Amino acid sequence: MGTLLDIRGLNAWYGESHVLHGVDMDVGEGETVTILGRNGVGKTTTLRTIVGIVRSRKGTISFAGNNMMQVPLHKAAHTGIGFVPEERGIFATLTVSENLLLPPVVAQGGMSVDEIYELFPNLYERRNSSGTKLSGGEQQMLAMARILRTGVKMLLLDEPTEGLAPVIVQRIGDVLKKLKQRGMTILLVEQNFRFASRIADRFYLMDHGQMVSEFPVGELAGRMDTLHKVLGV
Amino acid sequence: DGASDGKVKIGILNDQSGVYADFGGKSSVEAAKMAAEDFGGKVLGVPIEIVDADHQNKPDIASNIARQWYDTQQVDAIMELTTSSVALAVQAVAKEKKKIDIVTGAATTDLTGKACSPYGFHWAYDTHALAVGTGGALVKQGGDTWFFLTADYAFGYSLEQQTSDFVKSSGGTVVGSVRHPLSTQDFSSFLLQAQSSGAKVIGLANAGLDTANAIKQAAEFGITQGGQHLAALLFTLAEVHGLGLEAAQGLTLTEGYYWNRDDESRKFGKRFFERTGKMPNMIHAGTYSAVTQYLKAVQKAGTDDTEAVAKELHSMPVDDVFGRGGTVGANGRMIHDMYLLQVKKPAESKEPWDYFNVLATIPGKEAYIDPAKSGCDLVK
Amino acid sequence: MTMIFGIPVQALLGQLLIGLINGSFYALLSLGLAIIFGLLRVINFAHGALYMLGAFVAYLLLAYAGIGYWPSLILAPIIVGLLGAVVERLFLRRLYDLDPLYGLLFTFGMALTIEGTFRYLYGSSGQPYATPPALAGGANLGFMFLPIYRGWVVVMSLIICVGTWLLIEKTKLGAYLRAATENTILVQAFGVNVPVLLTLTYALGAAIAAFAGVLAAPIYQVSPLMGSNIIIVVFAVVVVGGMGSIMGAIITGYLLGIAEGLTKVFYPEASNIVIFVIMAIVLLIRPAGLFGRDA
Amino acid sequence: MADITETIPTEKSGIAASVQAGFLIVGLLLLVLAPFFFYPIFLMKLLCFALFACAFNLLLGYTGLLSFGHATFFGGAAYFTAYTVKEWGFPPELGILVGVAGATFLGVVMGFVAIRRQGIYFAMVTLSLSQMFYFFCLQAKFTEGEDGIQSVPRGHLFGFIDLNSSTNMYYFVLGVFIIGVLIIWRFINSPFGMILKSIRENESRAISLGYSVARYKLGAFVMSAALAGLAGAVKAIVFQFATLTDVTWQMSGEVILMTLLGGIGTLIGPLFGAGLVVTLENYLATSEFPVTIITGIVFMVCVLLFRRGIIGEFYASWIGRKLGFVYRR
Amino acid sequence: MAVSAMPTEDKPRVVLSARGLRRDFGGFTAVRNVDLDVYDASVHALIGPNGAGKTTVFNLLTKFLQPTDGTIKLNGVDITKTPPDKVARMGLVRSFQISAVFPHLTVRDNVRVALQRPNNLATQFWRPMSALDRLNERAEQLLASVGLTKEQDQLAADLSYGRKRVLEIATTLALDPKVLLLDEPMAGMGQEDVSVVSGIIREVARSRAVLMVEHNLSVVADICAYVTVLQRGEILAEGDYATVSADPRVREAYMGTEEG
Ligand SMILES: Nc1ncnc2c1ncn2[C@@H]1O[C@H](COP(=O)(O)OP(=O)(O)OP(=O)(O)O)[C@@H](O)[C@H]1O
Ligand SMILES: Nc1ncnc2c1ncn2[C@@H]1O[C@H](COP(=O)(O)OP(=O)(O)OP(=O)(O)O)[C@@H](O)[C@H]1O
Ligand SMILES: [Mg+2]
Ligand SMILES: [Mg+2]
Repeated sequence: MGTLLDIRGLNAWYGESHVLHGVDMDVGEGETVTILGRNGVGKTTTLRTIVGIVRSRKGTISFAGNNMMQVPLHKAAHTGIGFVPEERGIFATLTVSENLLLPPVVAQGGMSVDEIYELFPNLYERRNSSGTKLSGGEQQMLAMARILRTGVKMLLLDEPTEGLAPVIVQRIGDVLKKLKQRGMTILLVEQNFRFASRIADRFYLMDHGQMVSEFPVGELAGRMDTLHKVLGV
Repeated sequence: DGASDGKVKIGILNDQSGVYADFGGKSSVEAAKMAAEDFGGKVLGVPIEIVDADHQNKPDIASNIARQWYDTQQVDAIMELTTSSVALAVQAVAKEKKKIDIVTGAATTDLTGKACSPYGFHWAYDTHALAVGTGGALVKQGGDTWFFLTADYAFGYSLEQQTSDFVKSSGGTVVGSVRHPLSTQDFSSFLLQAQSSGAKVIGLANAGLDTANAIKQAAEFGITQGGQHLAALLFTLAEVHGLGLEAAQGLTLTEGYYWNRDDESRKFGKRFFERTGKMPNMIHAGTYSAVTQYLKAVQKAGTDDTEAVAKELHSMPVDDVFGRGGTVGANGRMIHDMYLLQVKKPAESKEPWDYFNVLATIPGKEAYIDPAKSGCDLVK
Repeated sequence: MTMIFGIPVQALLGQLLIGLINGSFYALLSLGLAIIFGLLRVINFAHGALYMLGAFVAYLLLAYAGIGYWPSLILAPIIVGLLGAVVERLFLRRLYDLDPLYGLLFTFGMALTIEGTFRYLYGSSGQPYATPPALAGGANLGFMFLPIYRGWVVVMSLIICVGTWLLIEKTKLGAYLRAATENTILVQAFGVNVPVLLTLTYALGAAIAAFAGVLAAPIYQVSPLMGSNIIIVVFAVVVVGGMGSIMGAIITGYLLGIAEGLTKVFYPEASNIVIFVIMAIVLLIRPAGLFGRDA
Repeated sequence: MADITETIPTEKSGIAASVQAGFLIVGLLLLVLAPFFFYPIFLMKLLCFALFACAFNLLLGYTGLLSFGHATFFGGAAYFTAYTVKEWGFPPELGILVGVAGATFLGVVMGFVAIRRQGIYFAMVTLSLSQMFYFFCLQAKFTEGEDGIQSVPRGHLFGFIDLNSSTNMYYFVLGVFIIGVLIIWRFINSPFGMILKSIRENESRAISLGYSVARYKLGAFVMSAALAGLAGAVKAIVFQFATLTDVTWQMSGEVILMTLLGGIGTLIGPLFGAGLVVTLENYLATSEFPVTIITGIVFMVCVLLFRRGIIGEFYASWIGRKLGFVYRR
Repeated sequence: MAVSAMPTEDKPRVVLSARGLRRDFGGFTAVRNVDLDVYDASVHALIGPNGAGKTTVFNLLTKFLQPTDGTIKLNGVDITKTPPDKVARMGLVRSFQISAVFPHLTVRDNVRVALQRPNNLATQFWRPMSALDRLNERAEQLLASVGLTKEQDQLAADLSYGRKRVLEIATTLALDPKVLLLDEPMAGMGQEDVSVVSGIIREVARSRAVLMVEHNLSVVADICAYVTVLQRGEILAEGDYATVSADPRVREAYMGTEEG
């Protein structure tokens, strides 16, 4: 299993404010990795910096042999990264199916529309209604679904369970497990670590713009103390 | 006692970049320079200097410049003064400062009426002369029923008012009128109303782009082919040139000057053309005339002192390419002949800028208000 | 003859038709404004100047290169569109992160500059531009004499309006445009080259304005002032319609053209302010505009 | 999205405050002495426009509302003043009062309609409404159309100060200007100003705290209109006429340019902006350069490169910061 | 206020009530047939899946949106047609789902702005800023009560997310509201802040009615006396937490089969 994403010494800024202070991390091919951390430690920023939305950044990011520091935002997807933002970003003026078909296909091997509807039957039912008429959970599924069609190698998911009803959280967990079986690489940002523990292979713990520790899922139980301290749960 | 400060300085203050720039503009400055050169560049042994400024159609800028010119730049007279708000404002300043101003660019009769000044003169034309020319003379040519397309502001009203007075007094009738807003793009609604009125003459009591658009669209709606006749109340050679003969043919208008009228005017026209690339209209020629007459007055008075020069200007007859046989009334009005002109068909035009047939000459006495009745309090 | 409010029905029909022709220009211009605003969040004050530019390009092509109306109908929008693209790339692009008011102010300056330049070079009394011979003359419709060219204007504007609407509502490119309107960054993160899209949008808006300009050239004097006279009215049209929808902009354009046309019959003195009055009334009753969504 | 008002200095340290006080004193001194060095009518014009721009800035800089129709108040007041002074023989101070009252009334009417929309819509609505007013002035009888109301007597202030003397006139205008600026300063540094600021920061939160946002905006709008009217009224007395020029949309554009050049949201910026524009206009009048082109280019350059304006750039510059002027962002 | 006894088992007073509330967006009905009673001196939770219409109900109650149908009464007064700022002045004050502070004002000024109106210091454009100094004492009290004393001179923008929400509550309390509507006050908050804020809410509700939207069920269980569950714009279940959470329909639609 080779390394797909490799990040060294990543720093990032919003204007004057320095948010990431030297992030080091890597994600292997087909692996599911979760970043845990409290509010405002820089989890979202890490994902946004990888994709290239945050552009005042220093350090190295290499993804599937590309130096992502050089890649403009609109080319990032073409290297095989799919980003699902925290706020989901469903387009209100587009219908569900237009939303689904919006992102350009960047590589072979993405799911077909039929496969997607099979995976998310609710979306099929609502394909002609406008994007924002979906419930929060459906929106989250749509946000993921539309990336699956494009054939990306890796998903960056930002808090896919935030604000969702427990029943929907379960469903999303199931979908992610299925994707994992198909060999998708997933980088997940979560606060809900009970949810994360069901699907992740490995964890990073983030604090103050840095990764403070890293451990495989097996060590989770033994680390509950540290986690409690850092996460405050 | 000669020129007060070692030179005679004339300021040309007009619109050089705005809506009236074609009317006079930089070419008026050129006309003034021609006049100075024709005078030999010197008067009373001191050099003649022409300065100019673009008032941007803003009376406050004009008034500011006029004051500075009179007070600190030794300007002896200000001329041209396109657009009435500017002309009135500057004439007020000139009156206060006891300095000469000669208006060629503005149309309002107030300049020699209730706003007259002992040192203020109105040279090329005014609304009254235009109304008499187009209104009165055209009726005599058979255009005896009228419909007006009037710009909806004071200028339009007074043109319409004065013109219909002359139409009626010459035995014609006014069958209707419609008021259109200033800067209207589309005249077709109004033209349809004019068309259905059946009037023989459609009088355009508006100016500039409005008149041009109305004429152009009248051609489009086949109004002239339908036998109706267009008469523009304020329109000059420069604008006919902009419109093109195709659209403008058959239009009647009144000007105080036409370059292709006789040999003398042709000579001046050609010289002017060589310097500016266009033939002069009445504002350009009028400015030439005003500068020339002013210099003659200075010469005759032997000084550039305002009172003395104004006295000469009032009493000297005018005799140059523009104001042949002209006189100046006590109210400052220069009274000279006007011409009723008709735009030629494209086929009739023999050379560039050969645009008009002269239909009639309106004697100055008829064209202009009798100074005694002008309402100017300088006339007893 | 049947009368309505003292006006013969025949005359009324004629005036309605004329209103529709004016509305065609309003619709074309407000459509362009709405597209540019939708994606760039820029109120394009220079829209009137671009319209004027379209007419002038047609005039210049004829005067200096002998290129007539028909090629100009294609060439002028392309030239002005390219110019728009350059302006977007060099200048407007720098203003996207700022308050939209800066875009308004920048394009205001642009309008002054373009208009001033043409006034400087060509004066303000306008240039002649003849109706193409194929469209000269007119048809007697019984109730009025309709110049064929005016009929052509209505047809062309309808085609462009509907075509643009279809482009935006029914194509993939349109979907990108609409999505980018909502969330530019995300669309870009999906791999769409949004900067190019923005350039194209401005160019498209400019091209439509120029097209309207060429259409206008044989009717109105080709004058540097023709743009600034119309742009304020078009702004009012846009406020009445609300910039929510492309269709809204189009329909409002035609409707207000007709409203203005009718005012010219019943109360001509008010015809220049009728649109502003309608605007004020609409604002009082429906602040978001007829077709607008609340922000 | 960065707010148009982002460049407002929020705090000043001790040095900055005293530097500002220093500037103020020097500036005042200069203004008092100016007529001995410059042409008075030019200075008066400058002060009128500076007050106009300050009034405009009160709205744009402190509530974030860009009005594209402020010429209505400036030019409208000029008409009212000119008319009452000329036709009804009002003394200048009373005429000016009438002008201000008229502008206030126009402000209430236009504001009532316009504040229903925000941002660029607001700009477009004010533009349209002022265009309506322009047509009104064009067609109304009392404005005398394109001639304008001319030869307005300056008269005697309070019955004994002869305003025909340009020295008297100048100090009167200066006095009005200073009072106007003081009113603006008080207004923005008052409890009312605080609410305006919070509305600009977060409008729906202000509503949820029970503030009728529309009324506060209207208040600011009317205040700005009244002061713009004051400037216009005084200008009518200075130049002794009122014409259409002052109610055109180009005039509304000009005041925006002055404010932008001087520095949006700075108290004294507009004075510099007005000075620059008025000087430029005068200079261009006698030069070969066409005015509109230059104005347009200045606009574009300003928006692209000096958004903060002269004073704003100074505050934000190295020296400004050293002196303790602080910026958001 | 001299109300001594806590509401006893028999009916406490209804301060805010809605009947037959409905709201359409175009063809889509976001809220329908909602009857709601909010009682004095208690915390009432509004829960439900995403998109159930909770925020919309809030917007309707506070008049940020106009109901398509239905009536709303505040203390017996019909406010169905009242504009939002007036509703706020009548004592019904809300917070927003996305934090709502005045970012470039200091923490103290944030609270002072809220205090200005009740103290008649909002419209005086002729008085100096120092007129507001007499609000400082009350502002500091309020900030102390939520633990923001240390931060009072910072710009609100510089506060952490949780602190911003706390500030928002302090600002809201400055109006001394009778009914408080809180939209997801704990969303995205760390655990410490969650406990602080629940403490504050509990305290506040001693003398006021609180209606809150919250996904954090342990908080709901902890401090809310009544719970209303919305689903697809309609009321699915009502009652105290135990009753509601035992309802199989609620478990299916909202909580899932997993434990808490
Ligand atoms: N657009 C922005 N401009 C300025 N600062 C920002 C911006 N977005 C985030 N920040 C700040 O950067 C820091 C990191 O934010 P980030 O969104 O990465 O946190 P997070 O770990 O994802 O938190 P959460 O769990 O709340 O999503 C925070 O302090 C936040 O306030
Ligand atoms: N302005 C609007 N226009 C159209 N639909 C809307 C509007 N506001 C809300 N909706 C729709 O109404 C429904 C209810 O939305 P609401 O925000 O009230 O849900 P919620 O229960 O607060 O959800 P969440 O827990 O995600 O905040 C959603 O389907 C939403 O899409
Ligand atoms: Mg995050
Ligand atoms: Mg909600």
